[in-house]
Amino acid sequence: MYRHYKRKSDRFGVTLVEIIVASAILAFIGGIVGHWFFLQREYQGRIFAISDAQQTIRQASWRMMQELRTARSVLFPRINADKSIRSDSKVVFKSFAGDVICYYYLASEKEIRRCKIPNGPGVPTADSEPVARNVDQLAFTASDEGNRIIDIFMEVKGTFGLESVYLINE
Amino acid sequence: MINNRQRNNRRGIAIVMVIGLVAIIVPVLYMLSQLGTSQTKLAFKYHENLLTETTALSGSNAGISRLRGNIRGYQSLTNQLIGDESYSLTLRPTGKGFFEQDLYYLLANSQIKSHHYAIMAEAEQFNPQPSPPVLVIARDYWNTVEPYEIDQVADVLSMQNDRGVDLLRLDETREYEKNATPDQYSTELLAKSSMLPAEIVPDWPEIVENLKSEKLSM
Amino acid sequence: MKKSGMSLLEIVISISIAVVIFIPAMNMFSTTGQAVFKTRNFSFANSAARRISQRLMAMPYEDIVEVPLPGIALFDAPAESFFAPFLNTSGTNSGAKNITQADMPEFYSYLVQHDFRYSLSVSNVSFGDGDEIKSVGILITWSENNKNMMYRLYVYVPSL
Amino acid sequence: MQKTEQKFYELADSLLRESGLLANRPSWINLRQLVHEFLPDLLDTDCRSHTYAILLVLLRNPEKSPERAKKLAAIIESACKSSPDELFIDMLRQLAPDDLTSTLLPQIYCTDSRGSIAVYLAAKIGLHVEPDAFQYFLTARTWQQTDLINLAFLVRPSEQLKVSTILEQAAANESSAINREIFTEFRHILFGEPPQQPLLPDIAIAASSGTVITPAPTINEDVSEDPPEVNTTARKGSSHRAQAFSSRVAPTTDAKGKKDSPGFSASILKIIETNQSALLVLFVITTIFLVATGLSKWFVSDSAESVTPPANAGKLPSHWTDSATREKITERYLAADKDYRMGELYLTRDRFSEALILFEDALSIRPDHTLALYRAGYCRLHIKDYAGARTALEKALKIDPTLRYANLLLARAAAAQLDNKGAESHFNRELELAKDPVVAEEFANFLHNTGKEVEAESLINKYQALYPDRILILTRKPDKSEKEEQRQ
Repeated sequence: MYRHYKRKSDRFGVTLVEIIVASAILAFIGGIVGHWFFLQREYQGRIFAISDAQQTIRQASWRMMQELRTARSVLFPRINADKSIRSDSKVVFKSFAGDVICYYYLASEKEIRRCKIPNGPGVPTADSEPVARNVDQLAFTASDEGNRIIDIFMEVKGTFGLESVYLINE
Repeated sequence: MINNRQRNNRRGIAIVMVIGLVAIIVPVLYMLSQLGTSQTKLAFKYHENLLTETTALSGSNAGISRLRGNIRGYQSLTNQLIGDESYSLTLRPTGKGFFEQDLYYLLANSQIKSHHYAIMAEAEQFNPQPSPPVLVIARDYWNTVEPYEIDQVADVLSMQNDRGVDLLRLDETREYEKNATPDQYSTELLAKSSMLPAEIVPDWPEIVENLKSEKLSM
Repeated sequence: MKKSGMSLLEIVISISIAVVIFIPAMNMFSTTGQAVFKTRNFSFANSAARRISQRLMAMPYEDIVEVPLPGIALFDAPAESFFAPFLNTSGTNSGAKNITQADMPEFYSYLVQHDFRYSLSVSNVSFGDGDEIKSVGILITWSENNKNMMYRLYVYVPSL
Repeated sequence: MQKTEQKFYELADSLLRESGLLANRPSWINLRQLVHEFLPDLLDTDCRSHTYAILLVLLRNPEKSPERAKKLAAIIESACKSSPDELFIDMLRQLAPDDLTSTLLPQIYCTDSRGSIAVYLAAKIGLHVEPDAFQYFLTARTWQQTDLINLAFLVRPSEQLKVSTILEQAAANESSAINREIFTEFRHILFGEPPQQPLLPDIAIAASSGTVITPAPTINEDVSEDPPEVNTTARKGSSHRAQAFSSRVAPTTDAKGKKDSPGFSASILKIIETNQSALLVLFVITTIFLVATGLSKWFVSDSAESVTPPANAGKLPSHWTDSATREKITERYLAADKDYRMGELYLTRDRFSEALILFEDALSIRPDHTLALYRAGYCRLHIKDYAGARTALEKALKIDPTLRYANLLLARAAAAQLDNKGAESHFNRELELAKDPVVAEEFANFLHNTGKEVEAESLINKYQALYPDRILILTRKPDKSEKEEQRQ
């Protein structure tokens, strides 16, 4: 006879109070975690920025270094008349194949771009894609009389990149 | 005494905490840790890239030093060391020059994990004096990050072909320089000024001047 | 009758679990932060060493001499060292900039903060008649979380 | 009409104060007459309390009539929504067990407060149910501890063991963990030390905050018996209070309405009280979070603002950590390294004897310099000091068993000493470290020259398949003179 009264649906019910308690706790934890996240985002943002900056510096440096490495002569910048070093936001050199290559900093776009000027007939062509983006500062420095050393100094969001390339070809 | 409702509440809280931990914190921390690891990996890869290059360059210098010491003939040296890194060196004779000097392909290669760097150059070793050092002229260095085996004839041929494309273009530019008078040469280059990016234009005359002063004449 | 609520043991266990989970988790985060900052220093040391290695190729052979530890600081470096003068956008020597507080404050503070220095360990072998070869160990040292770090790069430089 | 009603309540009160079975009490006849003559359907909707309502039903409807059962059920269901008073409980005791099983027991299945109060009432009036009924009760809804204790009163003391056995079996066949748990808990309650009297459910306390209901001092175990002799003064007091309560509460019969206003803060307090420990844990976790936030801020901060150099700036530390290999670097380490590199410089010119001196120098500073050991072995091999070479190389391999080419040099040394077996094992070990085609080719040539053509052939084929781009060939052993010519 008792079987008659059995109501299965009641067995796993959740009461309003339980829901309120659960959501209060969830909100509490959520609030704490949210607060924590908010604080961490600042650092996370910095970390991401540094991380991106490093990647930008590495890629741009490697790209420029590889072409400069086998280049034959740096045309610009060259040391000053009084033999002091000279820096500029662009570098122009004669490549392995004898053409004139230029890497230059486009301050308005914060980009490094590359341009190839044929040593002979033909028109200069600029690469469609920049070598690097979000570059805050770029300086190429000539420091030797033989025009075979070029220093690269780059700043991306507070991260600094330093490179030098020695031209192995005459 | 723990009644059922309390037990359910506690179970609920426990579940909420576990879900909170697993669903929010763990993935975020995992992501962050990945960021750290990936950054370190990238930095290491770049470091290895640069290290292979420096090591290959040192290997090439060691090769020149060998030629100056008049250690001649077909050489294939693996596991030469600089610091903790190793390089391979191959001197491949290619014949005799005008002045009876020996001609070589000087090949140096370094490999760290998956990073390769090979430097190839032409080297001329002049006839040995009674004793070393011998005059050595190395030129037309060419580099590649392709995983060539510098002690394999086939790979060296491939490297030569790759380099040949650039050398052909070099011949063209050299021809052009040689055949033009200095004034012609500078005028033609200055004419390109209007087609250059604005950033280069102000310094273009200086650059052309430098080009002109280094123009090949013969 | 049992007492309502959790027992002390349960509380202790739950707190320990919380601590066990959160402390390493927090460490994980700070490790990540540290890893990125460490990586930045590592990359910088790497490029500083490369800068020196490349300049060694162009400088007079006899000028390549030992620089003993603790080495020369990259900031406020003496003239004619690898890092001074650093930039010069003017046409004369007077416009040269060094890595000093006045000339390059941000870069300077980064280098000072970690006390970046360089040393050179030079091994020289002479085979006679000016035929020499040097193996140069470029040592970049810096301080990171009170730890002394070192980056080493070796390069062969032959005499010409 | 009002007068008649008043008369009814007065007569009813005196009836309730009398003792004996309801129908045998002196006022019963008068009251019944009054109801039948003057109150045919009055008070059906606005009876002062559930006690009077039940009395009314009993007076009007004959025993075992379906109408009586239906009306009783409605009254009891309504009564279970509020806190029961003693008078009402006494009234229930007057009902036949049949009436109760069909009216009160079904309420036990209700998930809300009705279920709890129904159990309490059933326990209070000493109702007993069959042993096999409990498993259905227990699985029908979630049970509070208080309800379970009250439910235990519904088990006849003589049938406790039987109920326990039934529940044990039911638990064994039960798939739900919650149900199994509840069965076990109920069995524990049955055999534990039960309280002397049924416990008023929690819900009733919350709902009727402030009202005290005096429980009966003793419990009558048998329903069919006459109501027990009770202290009349106590009864009076309780009935008065109950009356006061019911008159105050009666107009708002809606249970929810009652709960809302005064009960809300109380229920919050209750939640906090009951979850005290969980909240404590939360508090601790929060603290850890906040502390950790501070810590991580400190860890991560790389304040670019500070221009102060580290305390140890410019001083010579005892050691450095290699940023790439994590090795500990001391000045001693660097001194050994310098000698070792000088040795390498001599090797660029194949000057093995001079190089060896430098490698030995390095080893005198740092005897565990693996590469110096390897190089010392290499030099000794070239100056034909095979025994010395083997010692150095074996030492290097002992420090770093994965060192490449050391086994190859050992193989060469063994081959030079005509120890073909030793050479083979070293070649094999080298190939285990890395499947180097150059080593394989050398090994194959060694096998070929020592007369093991078949092995040489199979080795070369194996490596040729591994490295299809390379050309691996078996050559005749080169003459001494040829080798010398290469060196020149």
